[in-house]
Amino acid sequence: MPEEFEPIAPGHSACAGCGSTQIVRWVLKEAGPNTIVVNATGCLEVFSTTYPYTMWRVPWLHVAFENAAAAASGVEAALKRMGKKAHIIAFGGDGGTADIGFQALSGMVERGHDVLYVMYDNEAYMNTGIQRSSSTPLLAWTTTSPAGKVIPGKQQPKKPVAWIIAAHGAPYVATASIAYLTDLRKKVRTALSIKGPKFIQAIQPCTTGWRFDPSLTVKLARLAVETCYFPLWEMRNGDLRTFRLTYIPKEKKPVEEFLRPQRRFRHVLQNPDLLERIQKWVDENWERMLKLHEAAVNQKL
Amino acid sequence: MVVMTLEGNEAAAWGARLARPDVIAAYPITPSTHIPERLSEWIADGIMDSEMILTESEHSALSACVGASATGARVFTATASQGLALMHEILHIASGMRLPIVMAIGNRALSAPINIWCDHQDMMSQRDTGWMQFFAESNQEALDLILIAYKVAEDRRVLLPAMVGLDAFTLTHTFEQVDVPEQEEVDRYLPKYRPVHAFLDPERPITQGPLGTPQHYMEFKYAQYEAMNRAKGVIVEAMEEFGRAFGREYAPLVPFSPGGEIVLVTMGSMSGTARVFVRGARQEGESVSHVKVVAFRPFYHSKLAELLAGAKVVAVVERAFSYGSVGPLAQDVAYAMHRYGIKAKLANFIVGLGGRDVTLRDFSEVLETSKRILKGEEDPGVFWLNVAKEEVLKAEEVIWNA
Amino acid sequence: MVKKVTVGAVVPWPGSTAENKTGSWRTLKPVIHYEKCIRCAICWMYCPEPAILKVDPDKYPAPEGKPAIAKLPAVEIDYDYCKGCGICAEECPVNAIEMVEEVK
Amino acid sequence: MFEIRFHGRGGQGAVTGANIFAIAASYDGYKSQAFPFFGVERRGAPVTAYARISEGPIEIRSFIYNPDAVVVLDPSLLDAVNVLEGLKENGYVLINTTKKPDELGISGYRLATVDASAIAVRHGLGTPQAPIVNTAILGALVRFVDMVKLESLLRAIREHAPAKKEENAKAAEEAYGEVRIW
Repeated sequence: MPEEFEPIAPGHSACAGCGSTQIVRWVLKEAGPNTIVVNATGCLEVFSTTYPYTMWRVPWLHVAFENAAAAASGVEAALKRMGKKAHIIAFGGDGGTADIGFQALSGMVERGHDVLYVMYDNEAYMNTGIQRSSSTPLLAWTTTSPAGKVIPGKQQPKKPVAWIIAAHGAPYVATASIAYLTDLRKKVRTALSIKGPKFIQAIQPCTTGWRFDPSLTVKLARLAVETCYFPLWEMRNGDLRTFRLTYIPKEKKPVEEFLRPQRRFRHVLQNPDLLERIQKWVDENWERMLKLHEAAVNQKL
Repeated sequence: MVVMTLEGNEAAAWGARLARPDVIAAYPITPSTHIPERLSEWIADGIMDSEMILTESEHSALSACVGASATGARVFTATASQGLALMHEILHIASGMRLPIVMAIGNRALSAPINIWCDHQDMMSQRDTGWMQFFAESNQEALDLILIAYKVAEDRRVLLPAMVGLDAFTLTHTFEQVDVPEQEEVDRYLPKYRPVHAFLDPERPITQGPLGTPQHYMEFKYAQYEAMNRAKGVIVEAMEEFGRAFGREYAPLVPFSPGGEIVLVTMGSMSGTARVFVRGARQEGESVSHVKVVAFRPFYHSKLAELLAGAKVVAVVERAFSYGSVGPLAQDVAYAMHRYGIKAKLANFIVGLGGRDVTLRDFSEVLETSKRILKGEEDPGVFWLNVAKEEVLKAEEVIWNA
Repeated sequence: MVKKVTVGAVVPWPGSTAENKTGSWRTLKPVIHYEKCIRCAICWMYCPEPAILKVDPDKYPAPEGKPAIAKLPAVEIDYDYCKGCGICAEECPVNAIEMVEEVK
Repeated sequence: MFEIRFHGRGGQGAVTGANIFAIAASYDGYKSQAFPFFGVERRGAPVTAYARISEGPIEIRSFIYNPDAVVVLDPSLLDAVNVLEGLKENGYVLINTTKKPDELGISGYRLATVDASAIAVRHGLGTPQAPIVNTAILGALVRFVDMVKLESLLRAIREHAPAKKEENAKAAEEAYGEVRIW
């Protein structure tokens, strides 16, 4: 058997069925061993590096919650100075990326550092016990957006963080799902072939926070795409003419199929009006992207 | 050695330039903005060969410094006041990871109200972040202490970050003569940084910044505590070597006109004014001495006690204070006196906050008050000088009576 | 008690979580029915630990009458680490993995 | 120790003037210090800058309350600011003006005047409305207060003036010749 590069070791303390290691493992397999990882505070950082143990087989740095992009900027500058070349990949959850770490990320992208930033998007602050983030979807239950009698879950839609990064003019921005492994690997490959700041937002079903059976992680990552809740796309240089949906389901499934296994949406599934609100959000978002895709493909932009 | 007339910020920038940092990450803030400006100019003109990261905040500036230092580079940054406060979280992380980052601070007051002028509250607020802290009295010291700080920070017996404070405007924007050493001399004093514990190298993959559980956390903190204690010896060595290399003498504590019954203790730029005062007062027959504190962290308690031997009143004059307590410098002086049996009375004078000028008249008042304390006519305590106390009380009373 | 302490809490032991046998977390245990396994390695791809190994093609019997499959690496579950999440069983396209009650 | 206070308006170069003076002094072997009054004034507002020169090290760091000399870069400041405040008895007063001592109403001090504005404008430094007079006034100053040599001042100007180095040096030289010491 030829030795295959395994960037991470087992024995870490992620929840059984956690999707974050799947993202990390396949991003790093694609990048290869000549890679340095910078990790924001979050589940991934905590379960993978409980001293004196580390899951990582590549050089790895964690500084704080909100500054992975800034720390990665420093790593990049230092490597440049020291005449060394390696891929620099930052991992952050939605909190460390879209919320508290957003300023540092925006700065890193604006300055043009040669870093691939991968956001593992589990749609809430899972490390601290499922609090809402700006990436938490409309009406989802979290401990700080409870499904109350008056207010049924989070009242705001999911923040379109990848779009915002694309609007910076970042050389490459994409979304990904572990259920579409070939697509994910190709996007990582593309990203790493481009110099400058790259951003990939990967949906990461969280068994604990989304409250589903741990065996369903990949299935939910697939349903997120097939219901068009989390479309897969890519774009270069913030140029809408380069926008492409990288997967268009032959048949768009109702969002209910994605929501049903998740107890964070239990109150939604019991209330047709709420379900309709989510479906409407999904439909509008998807329509917009589909139109953009078609216009871009047909060079009508 | 070339004598130049430089403002304090330029002197600090020269210190950084001569240290040849691989990476500089900075965010501008008054009064230290001229430091990254000057460094940017030198880099833009090809005079200096460093990577400059102009971040979107001080928090990110220090974070980038941590990233670069963890990669194995020598790094530099500069900030002040609110910027340093914004870095607070990362200050702990830099020292916890034992990264020898050096930073210049234009010592400036903290908001509110917003104030761009000098005091030491910014660095005092970061006292316990695990950074070595030095205070410059002059622009020359600002340059020299940056080189000394690197020497100590990168010493394998220490491996701790260091900040060098230079007083806002009083130094940062004041021009005076500075001996700028030759690059070759500095290269001999401060060889290239070779990381031994912290690097990011795919050939030797290590993990930096893990989770430390109760099983291990305390050991890491003890290690930092001991490293800071060890730094006391290393600082003296580095200062002595600096003296041999450049002909300028440095010490963590600098006594002046010793043997007086009343000893003034100060830090930073007011130390020169204090010496001028002491010299004059001595001529008028007053029994007064002065000690300048250059190294505040680590603090040289036993050495200070030696310098205070025979004193009857120790007057700590400082540009910082502690709400509901005595000033931070006075706290350490008090511990030194208690620990090493100095029986003198301790008085704490708060002066010069938010850029209020520290004058010879202030020191006269310090002396007069100290003499009353010596004679038992006044209780020692915390004295705020040159402040309109009645006006403050009047304003408060308006609220109480509303 | 002897403690491992490094300067700056650096962990110079890459992959050292392998010392932790997380197999003890398991309540359900995946069992591969090799007679059904088509060696597509999807289970290996999706195992989040990763606790599924690729092993020598000859180590396990391949489904009868499929010589091409028999040349592919076989998969094997590393029960030292498998937490029993069941993703492998869920994703197996031929239902060759069964989750059974863990007996300890 | 000799202490000087400069009065100008934001944009006239009082602060740069004090700095150049300190540099010039250093060429003559003096120790020197120059610093602005650390305000938040913007263009046009009255500004103050200070310089100290001394044969020995300068240790004092407080502002200058009792200067040996005051230098007024803008004659309109005479109505706005008490430029003589704290000036030592028999101290030096140098004013950029065409007025005579009796018109200025200043007595009890050593007085000198120079039309630095006209000199600056002749050398293309600023505009008639907003002349940049700092180097011209320094030329007058080194003649009036005989401590720093003209050559040292010209060298400092040529090395450190932010722009128009030669014009600034010429202006200083001309003012050196034109200053009227009353």
